[in-house]
Amino acid sequence: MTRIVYADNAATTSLSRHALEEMMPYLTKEYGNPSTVYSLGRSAKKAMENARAKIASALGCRPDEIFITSGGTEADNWAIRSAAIMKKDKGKHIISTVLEHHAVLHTLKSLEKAGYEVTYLGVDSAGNISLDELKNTIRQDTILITVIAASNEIGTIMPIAEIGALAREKGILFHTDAVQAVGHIPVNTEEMKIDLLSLSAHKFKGPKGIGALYIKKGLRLPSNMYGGAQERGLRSGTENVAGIVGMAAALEEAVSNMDNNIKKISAMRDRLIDGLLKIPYTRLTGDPVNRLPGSASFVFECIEGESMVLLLDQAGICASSGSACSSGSLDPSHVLLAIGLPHEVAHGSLRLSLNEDNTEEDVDYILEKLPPIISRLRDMSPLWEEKISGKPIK
Amino acid sequence: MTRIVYADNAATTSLSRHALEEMMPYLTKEYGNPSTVYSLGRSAKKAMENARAKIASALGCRPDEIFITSGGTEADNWAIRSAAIMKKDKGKHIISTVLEHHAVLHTLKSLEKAGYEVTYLGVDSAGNISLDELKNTIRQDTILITVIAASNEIGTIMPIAEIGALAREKGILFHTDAVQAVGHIPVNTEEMKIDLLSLSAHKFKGPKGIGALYIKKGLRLPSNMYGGAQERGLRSGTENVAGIVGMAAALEEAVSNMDNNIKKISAMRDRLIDGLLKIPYTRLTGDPVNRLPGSASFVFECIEGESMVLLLDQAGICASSGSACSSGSLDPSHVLLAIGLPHEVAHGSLRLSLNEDNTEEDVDYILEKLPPIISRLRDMSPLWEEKISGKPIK
Amino acid sequence: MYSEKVMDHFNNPRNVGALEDANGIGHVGNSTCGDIMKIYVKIEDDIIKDISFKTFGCGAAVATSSMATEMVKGKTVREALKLSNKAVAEALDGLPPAKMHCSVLAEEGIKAAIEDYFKRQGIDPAAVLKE
Amino acid sequence: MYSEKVMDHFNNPRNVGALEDANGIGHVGNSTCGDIMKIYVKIEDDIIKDISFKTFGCGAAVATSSMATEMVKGKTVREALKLSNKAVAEALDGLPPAKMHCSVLAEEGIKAAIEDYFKRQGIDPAAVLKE
Ligand SMILES: Cc1ncc(COP(=O)(O)O)c(C=O)c1O
Ligand SMILES: Cc1ncc(COP(=O)(O)O)c(C=O)c1O
Repeated sequence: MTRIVYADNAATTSLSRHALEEMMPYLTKEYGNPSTVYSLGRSAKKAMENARAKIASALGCRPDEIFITSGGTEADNWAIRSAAIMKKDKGKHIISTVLEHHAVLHTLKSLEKAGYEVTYLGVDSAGNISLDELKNTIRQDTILITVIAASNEIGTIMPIAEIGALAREKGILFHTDAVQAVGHIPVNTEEMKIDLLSLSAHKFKGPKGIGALYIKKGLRLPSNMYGGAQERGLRSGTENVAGIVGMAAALEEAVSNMDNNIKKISAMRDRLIDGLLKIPYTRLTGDPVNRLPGSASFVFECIEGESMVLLLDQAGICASSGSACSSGSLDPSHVLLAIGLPHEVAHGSLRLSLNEDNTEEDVDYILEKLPPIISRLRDMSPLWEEKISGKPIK
Repeated sequence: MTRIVYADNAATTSLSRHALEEMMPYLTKEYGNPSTVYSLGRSAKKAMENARAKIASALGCRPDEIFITSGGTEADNWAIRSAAIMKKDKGKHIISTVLEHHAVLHTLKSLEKAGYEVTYLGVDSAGNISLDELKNTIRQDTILITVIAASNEIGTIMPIAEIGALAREKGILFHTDAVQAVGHIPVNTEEMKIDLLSLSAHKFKGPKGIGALYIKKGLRLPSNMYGGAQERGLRSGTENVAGIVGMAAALEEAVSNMDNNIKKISAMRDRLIDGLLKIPYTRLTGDPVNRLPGSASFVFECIEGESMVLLLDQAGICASSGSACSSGSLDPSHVLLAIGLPHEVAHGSLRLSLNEDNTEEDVDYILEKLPPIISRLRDMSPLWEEKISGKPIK
Repeated sequence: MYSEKVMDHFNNPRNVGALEDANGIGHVGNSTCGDIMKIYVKIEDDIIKDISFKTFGCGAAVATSSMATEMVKGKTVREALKLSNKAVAEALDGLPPAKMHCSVLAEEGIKAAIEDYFKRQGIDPAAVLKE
Repeated sequence: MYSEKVMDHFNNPRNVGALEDANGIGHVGNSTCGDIMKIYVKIEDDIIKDISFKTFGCGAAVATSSMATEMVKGKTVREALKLSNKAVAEALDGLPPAKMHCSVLAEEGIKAAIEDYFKRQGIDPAAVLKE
């Protein structure tokens, strides 16, 4: 295998070299526990608070509104469960969307079992929700709106500022799973009137296993883990100092390069999309314009996603699919079905996700390698035979 | 400051060089998401499963009984809350001890608020529980026994195998917070009849922010976090691959050197204890024999712990105290009060915790530097004046 | 995830494509579930002289199609009918649990093709299969 | 956690020890809570000629004792009585919130010592303190 083209940055990213450099002292000499009073502990504490300030500045919030978690999943679970518990006397109705990540979706399902009612807003074929529908869905007993900031599968960006304004006006808590957005597109908790926001470091070239929940000042969330009272008592446990420092360094880097990155990455993305849409019976999933800079997601008819991913891997290209086989369940991704794709088409999904480490050569390489893979799989596919001949298979 | 003697290994340890080396690939080139199907993801997955097998072998259990968490605190919270929920139809009585870490204690307190009843077994002045008392405390509706394997504050080791046998015989779930024990003294889930066990990597020279919960095969715990179904659906979230690999490498190293480490470290500990007990009005806390190899904990009358810790820091020695000032609360540590120390004596606590990185020279250095610090603080202390003169202060 | 054998059969599938002179064709699976196999057989003198497949599906679906066709090629019809999904999976050095259904599909595909052959020959396949 | 000033006063406490010829001694705090201060004053002509302390307590307790004694040394009794805990904390470049009670203790310690002086002089301290 000659070259590796990593095009699965929505799944995870490589760790920024700068972030790793910032982490190294905390993986070696600076091993003090931040809760201790001696200087080795104080310097760890200082590094952590410095990191918290950087994260806050990237989101336009206060450092004491940032609470460290072990990742996006923990932040989503904590935020949603807490909001439900806190507001249960006001009501038990929650509004969300059909695009949510499983970290949100399955948390909501568990709340449904506990007697909460969840309305999942539908989307159009490009993955956009309707603000009017949202307005009409709000009830007296609506306590929480939780909407993904941008879809991890199809890249469509949600109208977070508009939802935030509406929620604030109605006095409803607003949580956004911004795991795919933070570090990639502008996010500002103040301007967007966000009450709770989840982020995960490894999506913006930070380390894995670390993330944060932004909790708007004044909201008194129940403690997520009991113990030594770290994170102002809300999330106990000896802190992953290196992880926190790495997350902050990566986020600061991502935000300071954001304008350039967006330009560069979305140009590559568009060339990829234009090139691949030349393949017949191919559709872009998600909104063609209102999408994450790095997200290029498709369905190729009559073939199955995992097969594509495996053959791409043979060619050194890392990509992913929302097919049933890839998800490990019998159904293809709920998001692909939600944008109206029939099951058999949804099985042929492929997501290529770029970031600032990708190059124009990567795009060339994918455009060279992918079409013959599609052809090869279609040649093997009884569905393709049927489609081309116009004759039904049975 | 000329030299640093780190003697706070019960708070956290430095990262093993070997563990860091094993982690480095996963902080650089091997950044794949273990849930993906291409080779970059598969090699991460393999590393993770290899790590899980190492952890299992260190505990004498099966790899599929190990569930990764973000640390000891998460493991404790998950285990105890889950056991309570799972068994609530059988009863709501839990047995624990007065020596538990806050990660256990505050989780139990939250259950008490939710209608559970907790009996906290008392201890003698050396920190030992009575197995007879435990037997007498077991009721028809007792659903869980949770006992710390060894005290983080006073080092006393609990009779885990005996408790396990009793719990198994009575059909009661048994959880142990083995955060201070794993990697330091022999722990075997099978022989000790443990159902649930918490561990935390940074206590045995692994990285911070990673730990595990051992869940005995057949126990069906509720999911701790909903999401992408990692950790067989029980603990979702993109895995901290580097952290997991580092934890396993550190644990394997600790276990393979355990016999030698125990010999070496406990000899240093005993020399430290003997030397410091020569200081008048000084007591060892915890059991003199039945204690963690690295734990040397004391109370020095008429002085306050934080002052000692700060002056030791000036001398380059890192140590900790369970005084009120150190704990950030008004009371000294609940453990020191539980072994029968009066408040004013408990305030004078100092914990020195050694591990395999310490040397005989470190012990010499502490034995040289600590006595003048005690004298200096006593000279400044009105309580000491009173004690020496025999005259009451007012 | 997949064994080397599975990857080999996925990357270099044996007997892939339509068989021009097939005298039996089996279709199994459905596109909703994400796996479809079409098996072509040419049977002469009770022997599977030639066999091929077309498959829409994941890596395991392609590999089990490839392996199953290899395993029955040149065999008697009776032998071919004895092919079990377990045997296919074993021949591939195992399959992930979630992928065992692909081996079931391969077994069913072979049976369906033979059944079709009998039908075309005017023989009640039920009678043959029952033996 | 602590400012440099706090650490300086903790490491090099000013006016530490008993004052042989003290004519007023104040005791505040209690050992259960973990902080005790004993303040010695020598007052002449309404001026705090000399002052010292002994303290059982944390870093902040020692530092506030040291700073408070420094602040009132050479001052008139009236000025000394005006010393507030906030002034002590500010002079130390601030204290962590959990440690503010130490500055309160220091203020109280100074007052208690002066009060004791008045008592020994046969003057009702309540009258003086009320002014
Ligand atoms: C939109 C979204 N939310 C939540 C998560 C969960 O984040 P993590 O896996 O870091 O816990 C992810 C990624 O996995 C994601 O893409
Ligand atoms: C006995 C004990 N239990 C639990 C914990 C919590 O572990 P962590 O801080 O890694 O979450 C610790 C250490 O902090 C401990 O010593």
